[in-house]
Amino acid sequence: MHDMRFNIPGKDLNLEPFALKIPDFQKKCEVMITDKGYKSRITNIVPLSDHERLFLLRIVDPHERELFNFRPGQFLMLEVPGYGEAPISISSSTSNHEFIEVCIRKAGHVTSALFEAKQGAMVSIRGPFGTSFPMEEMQGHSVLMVVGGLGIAPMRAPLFWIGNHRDRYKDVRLLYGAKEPSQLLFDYQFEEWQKVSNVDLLTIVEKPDDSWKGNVGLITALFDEFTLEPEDTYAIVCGPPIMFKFVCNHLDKRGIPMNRMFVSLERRMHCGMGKCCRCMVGSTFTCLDGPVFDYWSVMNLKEAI
Amino acid sequence: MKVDFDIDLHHLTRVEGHGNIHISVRDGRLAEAAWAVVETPRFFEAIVKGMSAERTPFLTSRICGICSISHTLASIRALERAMEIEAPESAILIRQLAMYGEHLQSHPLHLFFLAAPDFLGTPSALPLLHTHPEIVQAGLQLKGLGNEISSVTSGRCTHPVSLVLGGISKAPSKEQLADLRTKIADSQAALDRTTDFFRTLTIPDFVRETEFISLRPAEGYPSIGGDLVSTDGVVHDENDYLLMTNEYLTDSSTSKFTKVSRESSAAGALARFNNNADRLHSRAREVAASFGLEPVCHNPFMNNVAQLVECHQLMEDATLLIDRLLDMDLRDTRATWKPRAGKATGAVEAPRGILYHCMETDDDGKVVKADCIIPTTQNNANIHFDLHALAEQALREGRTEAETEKLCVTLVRSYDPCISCSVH
Amino acid sequence: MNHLGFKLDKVKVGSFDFTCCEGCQLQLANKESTLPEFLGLIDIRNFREISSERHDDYDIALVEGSITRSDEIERLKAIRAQAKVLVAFGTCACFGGVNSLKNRIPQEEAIREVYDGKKIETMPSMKISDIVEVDLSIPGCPVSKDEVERIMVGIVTRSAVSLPKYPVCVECKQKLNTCLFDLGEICLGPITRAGCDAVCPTGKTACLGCRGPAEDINFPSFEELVLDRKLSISDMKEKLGFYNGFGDYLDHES
Amino acid sequence: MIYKVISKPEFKAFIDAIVRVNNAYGPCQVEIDAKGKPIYQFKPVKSADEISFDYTVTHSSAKHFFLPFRDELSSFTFTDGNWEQEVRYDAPPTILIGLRPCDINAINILDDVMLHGPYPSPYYLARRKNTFIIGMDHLPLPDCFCKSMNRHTVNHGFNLFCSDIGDRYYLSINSANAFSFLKEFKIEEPSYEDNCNLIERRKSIKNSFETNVEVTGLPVFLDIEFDSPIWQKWGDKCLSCGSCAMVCPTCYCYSVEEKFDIDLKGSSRQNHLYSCNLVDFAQVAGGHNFRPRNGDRLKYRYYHHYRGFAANDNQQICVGCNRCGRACLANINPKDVINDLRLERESCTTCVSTSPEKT
Ligand SMILES: Cc1cc2nc3c(=O)[nH]c(=O)nc-3n(C[C@H](O)[C@H](O)[C@H](O)COP(=O)(O)OP(=O)(O)OC[C@H]3O[C@@H](n4cnc5c(N)ncnc54)[C@H](O)[C@@H]3O)c2cc1C
Ligand code: SF4
Ligand code: SF4
Ligand code: SF4
Repeated sequence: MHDMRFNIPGKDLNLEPFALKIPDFQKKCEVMITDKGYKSRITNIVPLSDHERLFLLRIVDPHERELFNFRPGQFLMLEVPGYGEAPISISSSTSNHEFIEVCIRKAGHVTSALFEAKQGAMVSIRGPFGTSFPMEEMQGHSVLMVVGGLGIAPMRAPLFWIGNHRDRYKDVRLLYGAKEPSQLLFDYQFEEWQKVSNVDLLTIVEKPDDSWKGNVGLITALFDEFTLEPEDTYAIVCGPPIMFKFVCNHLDKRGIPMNRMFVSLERRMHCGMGKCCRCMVGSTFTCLDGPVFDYWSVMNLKEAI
Repeated sequence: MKVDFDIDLHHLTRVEGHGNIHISVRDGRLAEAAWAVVETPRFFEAIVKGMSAERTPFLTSRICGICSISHTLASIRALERAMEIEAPESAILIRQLAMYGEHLQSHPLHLFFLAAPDFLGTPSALPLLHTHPEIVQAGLQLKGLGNEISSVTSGRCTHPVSLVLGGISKAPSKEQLADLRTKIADSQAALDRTTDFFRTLTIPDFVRETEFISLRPAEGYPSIGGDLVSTDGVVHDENDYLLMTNEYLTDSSTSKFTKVSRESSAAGALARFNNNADRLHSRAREVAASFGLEPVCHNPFMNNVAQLVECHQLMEDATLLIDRLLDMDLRDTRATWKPRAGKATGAVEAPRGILYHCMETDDDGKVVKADCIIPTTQNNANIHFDLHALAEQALREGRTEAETEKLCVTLVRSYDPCISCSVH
Repeated sequence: MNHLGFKLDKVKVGSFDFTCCEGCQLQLANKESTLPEFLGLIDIRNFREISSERHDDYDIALVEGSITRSDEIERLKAIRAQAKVLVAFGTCACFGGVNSLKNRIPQEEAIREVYDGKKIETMPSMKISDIVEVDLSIPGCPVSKDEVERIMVGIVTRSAVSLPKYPVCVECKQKLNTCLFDLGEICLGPITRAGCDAVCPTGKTACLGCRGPAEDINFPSFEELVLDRKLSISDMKEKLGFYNGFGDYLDHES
Repeated sequence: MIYKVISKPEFKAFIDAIVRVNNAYGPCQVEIDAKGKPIYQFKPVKSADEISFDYTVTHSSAKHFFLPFRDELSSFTFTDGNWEQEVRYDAPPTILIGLRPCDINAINILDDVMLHGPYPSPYYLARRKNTFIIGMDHLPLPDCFCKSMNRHTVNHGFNLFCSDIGDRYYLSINSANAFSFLKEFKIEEPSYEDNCNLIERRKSIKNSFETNVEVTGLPVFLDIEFDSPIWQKWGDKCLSCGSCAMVCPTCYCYSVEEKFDIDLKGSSRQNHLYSCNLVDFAQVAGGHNFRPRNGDRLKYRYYHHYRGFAANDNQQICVGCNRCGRACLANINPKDVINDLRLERESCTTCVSTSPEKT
């Protein structure tokens, strides 16, 4: 810190500098406040499809690793030094303190650099940021999860959570749609979800290939496959904006109250801390007030969909 | 020994623009030696017609990327004289400083990047980064200094932004000027190191008597304006530039040729030195003497040395100028003016020699006629005849084709030709 | 840089000039403070202005200047055939530059004016993209070395290479300049692509639009502004026409 | 707060003494515009003579002393197979002289945004803590509307505030440091007359406002008018040049860029001030732009300023200095836009009120 001295010529003054010490933030707030991230190693890279990969990140410092706690639905800012940051949903179980999983689609510069990175590469993460799915509030009720494409990334955390506390929820149903069968990610986990977590999984694709035996069409077609008790059901919807518009509309008609439907929004983000204003929707920030919003708020947010 | 060979160099490298050398030797005798400029013409004199006087210097600046300040100031000088605009003294001094900046950028660029590899036998200056790091460093420091002077005085080092009709649109701050002064002082060591280094190089022995033309102002070393003089005793007023150029077209070049009293004449650092050695500061004089350079020197290879001598001169001049500027009020550096009809010439000493812009305006201040004569144009004929003489000398001395070729390209580069500029 | 587990190679660069002042190429040798590092990024394979060594195995071609003679078309096509990335380097290459002013007058007249009617081959000036496909444009008269450095680093590291989409005013305001419109002058800053750090308005001269139009500009509003302030339309046109970057807007008049 | 009075020459001596040895900025005349009016900016000063104490308003706000147009957030140094990150947020002590009440209020608003909430910004805090602010009141210009925004007076956020009461300044001293420096000069207890003069001065300032913008109920009103055609009407004028946001004392939206060092041995993450009016503000990977039209973007700036964002308690962040209106080349200013919106609603005609006179 620089010192500031006020020297008044002709007068012999020795005043204390007014520059104050910067208070220790780390003590005041539990969350990280500076630009400094947790250094993490990419310990494993799992190819999921041509454009999507799962990265396993391990925070290098054991203490920091312990400190990193998040809730399902939250995201982090993933920094690839030299290339920049991108907001990425955390795709692993909240109880997994060893690794953080992120599922990434190659979209631009940061994500492309990540795709070139090798196992062992060092990246940095800031976070967790944002709101989460109300896992406690949903207890004692049925949960309907509707996922389109890469929307599965933020959905894995709640899935893991439910798997760990399966007895607290009634019926749990996952509707999962994609363009092509190859874009249904994590198919290796389908069995686990169905058998171990007792999740009723329904999949559908728009463009089937020869080996596809399942449902064909848009995800809304799956709604005829089951009955639902609107008063007793919570819905979580993740996917492209156009999808959740249709889905939520449909669920609204089926009688699920708007404040029991949750969606995860995506916007351009630069800081993750509600400062840069890049992610504002209406008068809220996707990073602070979101990314998880209930549908009532989304309806009331200007330009949300 | 009867030899036959042809040297055909298309698009000579390490010069600005496109020029070709053609030498043909038959039966051990020189059959032909020619210098041809094949640059694509840009027709500046035609496109400037109808342009507002205010904008014209910005356009003519684009004649050359290396000496854009000279072009800008030549146009400004011509137009100010034509329209009787009087720029404030502070502005005139800042322009002068800008000129020094340009020379101090252009000379090191030529000496280190374009010429030095010839003397050291490398294809470019890039290997010197490893073999002569301290010299490259000195070169970069000097060139950087030149660029910085240009940026501070004119807003940017290439294509100046604040040199305008009537003065300077934004004067540098005193802090910037004081900072420049320190930087100049700090660069003296680099220049001395460079000078010592150049003393170790062998300058080819070649002499062809010619007429050297340059400006000669009322006082000081030539830069902006003055009488047009030659080593053959010619003296003309600035406006009579045509008598000093006598442009003519040749078949082989898109650039014109010029002459004064003889078949060719030369402009540039050596010409300025030959005509104005008496105006040099003692330090520059000593440096010249240490290279055995004295007026009138007829060895074109010595142009490199003359550039070095000028660097010494300009660093000193720049410091003196900054001292004057620091004592002046720099708030009002731009005079208001009204358009009017007129015609005048603006002559400046660009790094490569005298540059003329002649401008005629109408009542609305639009340019109706323009003529620009570029230093390299004034050197074309001299290069051409020098090549001839040099090739003959080389044959006499029994040099090989490769040696001859090397001498010829080194000769052309010694002129530091600015070819795209000569075809404007 | 191997914290990500991969190495970056130097890129092989060729620099070529056509009809122009060579000021943009010269910028490659400017900014002396970082020149050694800059040269560390690239492997110069072909650059007549500074090196006698010429190889034709470059990947990136920096092409400076506009096209005004038929032999230049062939040379340019050959460069395109070799280069993986062809960069239009500077305003002349991107838009035609000041050379395009000649297109307003009949070619014979221009030749008569300058060469007394001697036979000289020339044709209306064209920008590079009129002839070959351009992968990347770096506008500027001259180009800004900072931007060139940034883009070269971007190419070498395969990270972001893009130009600002917003206009010069943003940078100008950040320099705390007085707006030239307030001083009674027309400035093309509001419609010209930023990236030059507003050098011209900072030197208190109008932006002449050397970097061409910014993304999605509001030209009608700009014209309105000039009319509103009772500034000269002919002055506006002279400025818009200076570098040929605004040809599309000059043509359909309001 | 301690109140004192000081004679103008003595005040000048005080200012002179502190600016001589410190990194100080004050209003300076930088230009005379085409209409013959002076233009002021906050510039570095080394003596009191350089400061225009009687200035009207600076063209740009003092925001960039706290939120620089470009700022390094952190830097990385690459090592073999690894990297180190360094975050620095130290700020040199700085003195700002002559800030108007609205300018200080704007900084107080930035304090709310940057220092409250879950993620206080250390970069901002460092600068804020190390800046010594000397405020000065002034008579409003014809187009000032800070009174409408209730930002024409200020009672915190400065170290020292001076009210002009004729031949002396009435000082509100708000920091121990300010007080100890002032003690070395001739300051006096305010007399009864001084107090009266201060009240008179405040009254005269309050009564001098010529421009009024009706902002009561505006937040709700803006929500209702979200789809109003008025936005595109003004958007059609907007040049999307960002000038408004650059000069505004409270526009703080930014962009983050990361770039490699030229030797590729490190990189640096920087933020730079952006504007929601710039064309790619809401553009995401793949090219989709959430706000493709000028009108959508312009609307967002007004939303941020007059409706407020949840993140800062939905408070209106405009302080009514009209810098944006003055800087706008397309003649867009808050008063006209808001009145237009209200008129559209209240009379259902699209007539535009006359613009306030620019200064
Ligand atoms: C809350 C949230 C969660 C996300 N989760 C995932 C995920 O789990 N997996 C995944 O693959 N993608 C996810 N995304 C999208 C991902 O952030 C973008 O694809 C990514 O930023 C593209 O960055 P880039 O540098 O590769 O692209 P570029 O186009 O090069 O990015 C340039 C800049 O724009 C910003 N940007 C561009 N697009 C977006 C966008 N859609 N959202 C936010 N910022 C953007 C980036 O931060 C970057 O700074 C998420 C986005 C948000 C907002
Ligand atoms: S001077 Fe030009 S670039 Fe600067 S703000 Fe004004 S119009 Fe924009
Ligand atoms: S201000 Fe305009 S003319 Fe000047 S460099 Fe920038 S874009 Fe080019
Ligand atoms: S929006 Fe305009 S009037 Fe309001 S604070 Fe910003 S610049 Fe001032």
